Amino acid sequence: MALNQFLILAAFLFGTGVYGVVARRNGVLMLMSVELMLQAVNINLVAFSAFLHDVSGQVFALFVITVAAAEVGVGLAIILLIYRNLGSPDLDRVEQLKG
Amino acid sequence: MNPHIDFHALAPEIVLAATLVVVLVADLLLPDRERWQTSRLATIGVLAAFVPVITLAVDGADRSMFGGAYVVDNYALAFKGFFILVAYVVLLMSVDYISEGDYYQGEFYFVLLTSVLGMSVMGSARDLVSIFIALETITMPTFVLAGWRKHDTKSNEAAIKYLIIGVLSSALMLYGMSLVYGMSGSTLLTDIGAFVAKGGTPPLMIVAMFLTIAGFAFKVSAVPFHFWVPDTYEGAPTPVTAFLSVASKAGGFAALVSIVFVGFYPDKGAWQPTLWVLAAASMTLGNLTALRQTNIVRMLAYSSIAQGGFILVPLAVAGESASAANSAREAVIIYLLIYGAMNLGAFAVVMALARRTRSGEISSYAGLMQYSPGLALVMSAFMFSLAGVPPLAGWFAKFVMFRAVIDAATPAAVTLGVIAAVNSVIAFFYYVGVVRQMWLQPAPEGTEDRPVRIPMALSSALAITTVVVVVVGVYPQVFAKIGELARLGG
Amino acid sequence: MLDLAWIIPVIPAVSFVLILLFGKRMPRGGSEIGVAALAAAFVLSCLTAYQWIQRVEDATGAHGALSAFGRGLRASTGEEVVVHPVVHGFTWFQSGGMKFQAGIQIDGLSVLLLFVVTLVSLLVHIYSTAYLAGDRRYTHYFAALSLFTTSMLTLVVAHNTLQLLVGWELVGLCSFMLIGHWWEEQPNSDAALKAFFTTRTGDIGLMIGIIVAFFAAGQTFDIVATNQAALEVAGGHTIWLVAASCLLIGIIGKSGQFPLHTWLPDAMAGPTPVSALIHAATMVVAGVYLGARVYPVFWEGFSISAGGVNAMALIGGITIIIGALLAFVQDDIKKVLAYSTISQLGYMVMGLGVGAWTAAVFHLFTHAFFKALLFLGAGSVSHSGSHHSFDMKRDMGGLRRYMPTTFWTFMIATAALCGIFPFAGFWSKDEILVTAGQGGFTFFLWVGLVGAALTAAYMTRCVYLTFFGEFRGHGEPHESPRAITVPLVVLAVFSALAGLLNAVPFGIEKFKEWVEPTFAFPHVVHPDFSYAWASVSVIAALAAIAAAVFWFVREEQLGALRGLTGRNRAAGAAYTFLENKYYLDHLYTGVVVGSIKGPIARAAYWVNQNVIDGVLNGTAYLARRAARFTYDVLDQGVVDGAVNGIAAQTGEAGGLLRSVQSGRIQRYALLLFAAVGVLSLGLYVFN
Amino acid sequence: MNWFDSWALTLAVFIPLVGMAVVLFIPRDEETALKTTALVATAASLAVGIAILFRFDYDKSGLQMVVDKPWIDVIHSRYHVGIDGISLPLLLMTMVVTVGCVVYSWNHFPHPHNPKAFLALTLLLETGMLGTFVAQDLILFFIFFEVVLLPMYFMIAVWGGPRREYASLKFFLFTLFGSALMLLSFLALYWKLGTFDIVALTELGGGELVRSTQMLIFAGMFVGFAIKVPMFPFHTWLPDAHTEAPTVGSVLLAAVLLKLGTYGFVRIALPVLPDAAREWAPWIGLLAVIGIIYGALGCLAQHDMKRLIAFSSVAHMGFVMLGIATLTTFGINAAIFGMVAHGLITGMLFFVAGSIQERYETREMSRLGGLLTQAPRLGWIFGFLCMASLGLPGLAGFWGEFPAILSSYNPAAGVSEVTFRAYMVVAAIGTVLAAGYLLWMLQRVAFGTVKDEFKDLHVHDVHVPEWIAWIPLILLIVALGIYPNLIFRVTDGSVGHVLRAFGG
Repeated sequence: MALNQFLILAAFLFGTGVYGVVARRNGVLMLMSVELMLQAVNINLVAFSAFLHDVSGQVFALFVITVAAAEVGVGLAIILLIYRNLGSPDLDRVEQLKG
Repeated sequence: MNPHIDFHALAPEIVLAATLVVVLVADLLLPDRERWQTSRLATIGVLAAFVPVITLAVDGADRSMFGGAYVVDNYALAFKGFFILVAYVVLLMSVDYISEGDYYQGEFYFVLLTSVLGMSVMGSARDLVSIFIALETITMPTFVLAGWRKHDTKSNEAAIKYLIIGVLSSALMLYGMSLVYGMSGSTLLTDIGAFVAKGGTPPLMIVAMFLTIAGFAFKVSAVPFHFWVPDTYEGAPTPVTAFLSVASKAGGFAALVSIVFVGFYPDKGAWQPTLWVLAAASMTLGNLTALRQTNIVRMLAYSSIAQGGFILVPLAVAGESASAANSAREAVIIYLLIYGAMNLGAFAVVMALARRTRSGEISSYAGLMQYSPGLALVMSAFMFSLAGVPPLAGWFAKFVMFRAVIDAATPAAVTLGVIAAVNSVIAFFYYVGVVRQMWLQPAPEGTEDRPVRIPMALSSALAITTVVVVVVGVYPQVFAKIGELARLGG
Repeated sequence: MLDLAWIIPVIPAVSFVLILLFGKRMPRGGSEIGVAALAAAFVLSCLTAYQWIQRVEDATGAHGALSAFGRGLRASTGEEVVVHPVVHGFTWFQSGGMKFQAGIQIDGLSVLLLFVVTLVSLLVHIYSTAYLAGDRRYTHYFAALSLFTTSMLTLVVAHNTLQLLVGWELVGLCSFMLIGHWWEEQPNSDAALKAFFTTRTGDIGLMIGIIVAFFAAGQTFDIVATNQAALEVAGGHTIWLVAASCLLIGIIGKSGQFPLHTWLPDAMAGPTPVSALIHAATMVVAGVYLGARVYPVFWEGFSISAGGVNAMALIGGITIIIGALLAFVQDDIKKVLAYSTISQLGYMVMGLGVGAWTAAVFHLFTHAFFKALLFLGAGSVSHSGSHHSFDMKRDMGGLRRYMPTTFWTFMIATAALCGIFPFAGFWSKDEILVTAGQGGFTFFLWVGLVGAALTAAYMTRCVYLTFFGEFRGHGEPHESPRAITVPLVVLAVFSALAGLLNAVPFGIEKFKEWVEPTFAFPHVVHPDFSYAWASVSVIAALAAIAAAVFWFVREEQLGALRGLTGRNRAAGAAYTFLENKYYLDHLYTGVVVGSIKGPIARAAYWVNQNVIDGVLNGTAYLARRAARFTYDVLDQGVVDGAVNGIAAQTGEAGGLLRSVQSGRIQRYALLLFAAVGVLSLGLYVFN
Repeated sequence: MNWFDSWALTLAVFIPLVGMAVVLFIPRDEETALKTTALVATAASLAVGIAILFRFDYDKSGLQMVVDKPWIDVIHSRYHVGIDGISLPLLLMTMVVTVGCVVYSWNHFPHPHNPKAFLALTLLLETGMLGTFVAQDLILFFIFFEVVLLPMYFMIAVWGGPRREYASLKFFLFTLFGSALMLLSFLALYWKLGTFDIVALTELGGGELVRSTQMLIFAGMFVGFAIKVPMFPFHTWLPDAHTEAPTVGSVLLAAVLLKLGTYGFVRIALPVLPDAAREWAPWIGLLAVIGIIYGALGCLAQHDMKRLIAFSSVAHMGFVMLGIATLTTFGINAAIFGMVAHGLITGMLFFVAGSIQERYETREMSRLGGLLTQAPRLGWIFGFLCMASLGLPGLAGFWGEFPAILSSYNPAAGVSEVTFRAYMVVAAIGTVLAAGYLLWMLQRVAFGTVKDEFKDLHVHDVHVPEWIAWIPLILLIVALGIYPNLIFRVTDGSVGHVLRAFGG
C-alpha cells in the first residue's frame, strides 16, 4: 500500500472530525469528533513511522493516545458538571459568557 | 540505548515533581483545618525549585539530553526561572482566594504545580514529542483549574470552551506535527531545521508548518484562535485567569520561539507571513474589542490578546537577518518578562478590589483614588505600564519590540511596525479608561471611606510586581541582560 | 558730563521706581519726587549742552562757550572741522559671536533733544501738580510721567538703532498708559488701544527697517556706522531704499503722518499735560528724530540730493494739508491742536524729505515749545475757565477777560505757530520753505505756503472761539494757579525767542554750528535767507488771519475791514461783533457755509473718519471675522474634528467586533477552522 | 570640587523625586508637613541649580559637569547627563517656576484638594522636566520626556475644569503619538549610526546617512517635537489642555513643557541631522509663521481668558520656531531666549488668570471688567504681563521676538533667503496682532467698570503666597529685558558649538 492512501484516509478522518465538531451540539459527541481527529493524527504518525523505518513516530502515537484519553476524561467530567448544573449536555445552551 | 541522565539539569523538574507529590500526600493526611498548610508547602517547593535554576545559571554550561530532545541552556533557564517566579506570585495570589472559598485546597495546588512542571519542561523541550508532552502537561491541568468552581455555571462554561478549543487546536497541531515528521523524517527540531535549510520546501511541508504554528497560536491566544480567551478568563477563578494569561501564554511562546528559531528558521517564507497575520490581527482585534468592554477581566483578556500580538511582532520579522533574529529573540523574552509582571499585578489589584466590591465591572473602580489611594496608584502604574508609558516597565517592552522591527527594516516589517504603533495608541483608550474611573469619577453612594483591606499574601504579590514594574522601567538593564544572555543553545 | 550723560535717563528711572514703591506714602503723592528728579535731569542736560557747545567751539577754534553770539558764520567759513560725537557703551548682549552694545551717543542733536525733553517734562510735571490735584490716580500718573521721561531720554541718547527701538516702544507704552489714564470710560481705553495699535502697525516698518539697515551696514546697529555705510551706499542703492522706506513707515506711525495719523486726535482722551508733553512736544517727534538721527539712510535711500519728489517729502506734504484742513472743523480745542500737531509734524517730515535737515530739527525745537504752550493753555482754560470741558462752542468764549496770563501766552504761541515774525515758528518754518525752494523741491515750497496760510486761519478761529465773544459756559471762570501759569510763561518766553538761535539774516546759525553733525553726514543744503519768501509767508499768514476774521464779521456792519490790519485789531473787531447776541448762528453759518475751506475740510474730514479710519476699523473687524472663521471652522471643525472623528470611528469598530464573540462554541470552532482554511490557502498561494 | 561636578546634575534632577517619595509616606492629613516637604525639595533643587550657576564655566562651549555611566548595556544606552549654555537657562527657569508653583498652591489647592497627590505629581513632574534638559542620551532623554506626561495628565484629569476628561485624554494621546514617532526616529538613528549618545551623534552630524533616510528620520523627530511645541497644525490639544488644567498645571505646561519640544529641536534634531534640517528648514519656518498668524487669529476669537493665553502660546512658540528654523546661531540664541521669556511671561499670565478665576469664578472676558478698581495690584501685574507678552522692549519678551525676526532676514547658508525674508515680514505683522489681542484682553478684563454681578463681591488683592511666587518671576522678566546678555552670554558659545555643522 502506498503512503498516500494512509494519508488520504487520515485526512478524510480528520475532516469528518472537523465536521462533527462544528455540526454537533451535544458535548459528548463533540468530544468524540475530536477523538476522530486525533486518531487521524495517529494514522499519519504510524504510517510515516513505518515508511521511514523510524520508531519515534510510533512513540509519538503512543503519547497521543494517552493524552487523548486524558483529555476526553477531563472533558467528560466537565460535561458532566454542565449536565448537572443545566440539566442538558447541549453546549448551545452554554452561552452566558460572550461579547 | 541507555540514556545518560544529568540530574543537575533535571533538578528543577525533580523538585517540582517531588513537591506536587508532597502536596498531594499532605492533603490526604492533614485534617480539614490544617489544609491551608498545603499552600505553604507548595510555596516552599516552588522556591526550592528556583535554587537549581540559579546553580545551573551560575554553572553556565549548556546541557543536552535524550539526543538533543531536552536541552538546558540559558534560554531554557530564563524561561524556567520566569515560570517558577510567576508560579510563586500566583500562589501568593491564590492563598486567600482558595482558602476563603469552599474549594478543595490541596488539589488546587497539586494541579497548579503540575502545570508549572509542564512549563519547566517546555523551556527545555527541543523535540516535537517533548514539546507536545510539555504542552499537554501545561494545558490539561488548566482545563481543570478553569472549571474549579464547579457549582458555578460560568466556571463550567469557561472550562468547556477552553477545553473544546484547546483540544481542537491540539488536534490541528498534532496533525501538522505528524506531517512535519513525515516530511523531515525526524521529530528533533535540529533535524527539522537541517531539512528546511536544504531549501525547496514542499507545499505540504509548508501547510504542516502552518498547522503546527496554529496550535501554538491557541496557546498564545492569537487571533483567530482567541475565542476561548475572554469567556474563559471571565468565568475562571481570578488567580487561574492570571496564571493563564501569563504563565500559560509564556509557555506557548517558549515553544513557539524554539520551534521557529531551531526548526523552521531557514525558510522564512513559510512561517513569517503566518506570524505576521497573527500579530497584526491579534493587536488590532484585541485592542478594538477591548475598547468596548465594561468588565475588567474581559478587558484584560482582550488586552492580553493584544499584548500577545505585540509579542508576536518581533517573531514575525525575525527571519530577515541574523541581527533581526537576535533582537527578535531578545524582544520576545524581555517583553514576556515585563508583561508577566504587569499583568499579574493588574490581576492582583482586580482580586484585591473584588474583595470589597464583589464586582468585575470597570465602573466599580469609580472613586478608588478617594478611599484607597495606594491601590489606585498601583493599578494606575500597571495600566500605564501596559500602555507602554515610561518610566514604567512597559515602555521598554514596546521599545525592544520596535527595535526588532527597525532591525528587520523590510517593507513588511515596517508596515507591521506602523500597525503596532497605531495599536499602541488605541490601547491607551481602554487602559486610561480604568485610570479615569479611579481618579476622576466619584465613589458610588455608600462606599466605605476606608482603604480596601488586602491580605498579606496578596499584598506581597502586589509589592513584588510593582517593584518590578518600576525598577525595570527605570533600569531596564535588569531584564535586558536576561534577554541578551538567553541564547538558544545547540 | 558728556561722558556721563547716561545719568540723565537714569534719574527719572530711579524716580519711577521710587514713586512706584513709596509714592502713595509721600505727602504729595510722589509728585515731589518726579519734579525733583526732572529738575536734576534738566540741570544736567543744560550742563551737557554747555559742554557740548564748548566741545564744538574748541574744535572750531573759538574758546569759551557762548562767547560770541554772532561769530558763527566766520568760524565755519574755514575748512571742514569734524566734531565726533561722544560715544560710550557696554556689552548689552552677544549673539553669533558678535557683541552688541548699549550706550550713549552725545552730539548736537541728542543734546538738543535732552534739553527740550527735560525742560518740557519739568514744566509739565509742575503744571500737573495743580492740574491733576485730587485725581484718583495721582501717584500713578507721576510714575508714568517719570517712566515716559526715562524712555524718551533713552531713545534720545541711544547710540544704536536697537536701543532706539527700545525707547521708542517704551514711550508708546507710556502714551498708552496715559491716554488711558481714566480707563473707567470705554472711549478712553479705546483711544489708548487705538494709539498703541496704530503706532505698532508703523513699528512693523521700523522693525524691518532696522533689520534691513542692520544687514546693509554690515551687521551692526550702531548709528554712526550705519550712517557711514549709508553714505558709502554699501551693498547697493536698493537695500537702502528698502531700509529707508521701511523706516519711513515707522515714522508715519509714530509721528502721526498720513495715513496713520488718526490715533493722534483720539489720543486727546488723556490728561491735557500729557497731550502737551507726549502728543505734542516729545513722543510724536520721535519719528522725526529717527529721521534726523539716521538721516544718511534717507538721504541715500530716497536720493534726496536729486530733488524732485520723494516719498518722505510727499507724505509730509500731504500731512500738512490734511492736518490743517481737519483742524477747521473741530469744536474741541484739543482736537484742533491735535490736528495742528499733525500738520506741523508734516512740516518736519517734509523738511527732512526735501533735505532741510537743520530746518526740520529747528522746527522740532521751536514747535516743542509753542505747541506745548498751546496745549497747556488749553488745559488751563478747561481747568479754570470752562469747567473741564474742551468744547469751544459750548463752554468757552470771552475768557480773555478772566484769564489774562493764559490768554496772552496763548496768543504768543499762536503767533509762533502761525509764523508771524519774529516769533519762533517764523524762523523755523521759513527755513524749511526756503530750503525746499533752493533744494529743487518747488512743489513742496507751495504746499508749505498753503499749509502756513491754513494754519493761520484755523488758529484764528480757535482763538476767536475761545477767548473772544461772550462766555458761553457756566460757573465762574478765573485765572489758573501759579503752578499752571508759571510753566505757561516760561514756555511763552521760549516760544517768542527760541527762533533767534538760528536767525540767519542776523548771522546767527547756531543750529548749523552746534546741532548739525559734522561726521558721517551728507552735504545738506544751507540756504541763503530770502527776504522775498519770508515776506510771502508772513503775508500769506496775515492774509489768512484776515480772511478768517472777515468771514466771522461778513454779515455784520461795524468796522468790517479794520480787522485786516493786524492781529490785535482783528481781535478788537471780533470783540465788537461778539457783543451781538445773534453771533453764534451767524458764526456757524459763516464758518460752515461761507468759508471756502468749509466744504473741502468737511470732505476731508468725512474721508478721514470714514475711509482712512474706516480702513483701520475695517481691518480690525476683518481680523476678528477671520479669527472667528479660523477658530470655529478651521480649528475646531477641521483640525480638531479630524482627531475626534478618528477616535469615534475606532470606538465604533470595537463595538462591531464585539458581536463576533457570540458565546457559542460551535461558532467559535467554525470561525477557527475557517481562519485556518483561509490562512493555509493564502500561504499556499503566497509560496 | 570634583565631587560637586559629578553629582550636581544628578542631585538637581532627583532631589524632587526623593521629595516625592517622602511626600508619599506622609499621611494625607498632615498638610503642613506635605507642603513643607515639597517646598524644601523644590528649593533644594533650586539651591543646587544656583550652585551650578556659580560653578559653571561660562567660557566653555561644550558640555560640563558630565556624568557618563552604564545604564542599559544591551542597547548601549548610558546614563549620560551634562549641561551647557543651552540647557542652563532652561534648567534654572524650570526650578524657579516650580518653586513658584509650590508656593502659589500653598493655600489654594484646586478642587478636589488632595495636596498630597498634587504635590507628589508636581515633584515628579519637576524631575522629568529637569532630566530632559540635562539628558545627553536619546533614550534617557526619551524617558525623561515621557516622565512628564503622566503627572501632567493627572493634574489636568483630576484637578481640571469641567471638560477635563476630554482635555486630558487629548493631551495624553497627542503627546504620546508624537513621542512614539520620536522614539521610532531615535531607533532608526541607532540602527543606522549605532549609538544613542547625543554628543557622539552630533559629532557624526548625520554621518554617511543617505539623504532620503535623513529626511525621514528628521520628519519623525519633527512631528514628535512639533506636537510638544506645539506647532500648527498639531496644536489643538493645547487650548483644551490649558483651559481645563488647574492653574499650576497650566503654568508648568506653558512655562516648561512646551519648551521640551523646542529644546529637542535645538539639542537633537538640528545637530544630529544637519542636512535634513537644512532641507526641512523652509517648511518648519512656514509652519512657524502660520502658527504666529493662526495663533493670533485664534486669540482674537476667544471669550475665555485662559484659552486666549493658550492660543497666544501657539503664536509665541511660532517665533521660537522661526528662530530655530533659520539655523543660525543668532536665531537659535533668540529661540532659547524666547523659550525662557515665554516660560516666565506666559507662566505668569496663567498664574494671574488663575487668580482672577479664583476670585470671580469665571474666565469669561465679557463678564469681567474693572479689575483695576477692585484689585489694582493684580490688575497692574496683569497689564505688565500683557505688555511683556506682546514683546515690549525692555521686557523679556522682546528678546525672543526681535532677534528671531532679525535672524530670518539672513538664514544659514543653503536655506532660501527670499523665503525667509517673506517669513520675516509675516512675523513682524504677527507682532502687531499680538498687541491687538493682548491689549484687547487687558481692556476687557482690567479696564472699564465692574459689572453689576460683581459689584458687591469682595475681591482680595494679591495674597502673600502669590507675591512670593510672582515677584521672582516679575523681576526676572524685567532684568532679562533690560540686560539680555544674562542669557545670551550663556547660550551663545554653546549654540555655536552645537550648531557648528551649519557654519555658525
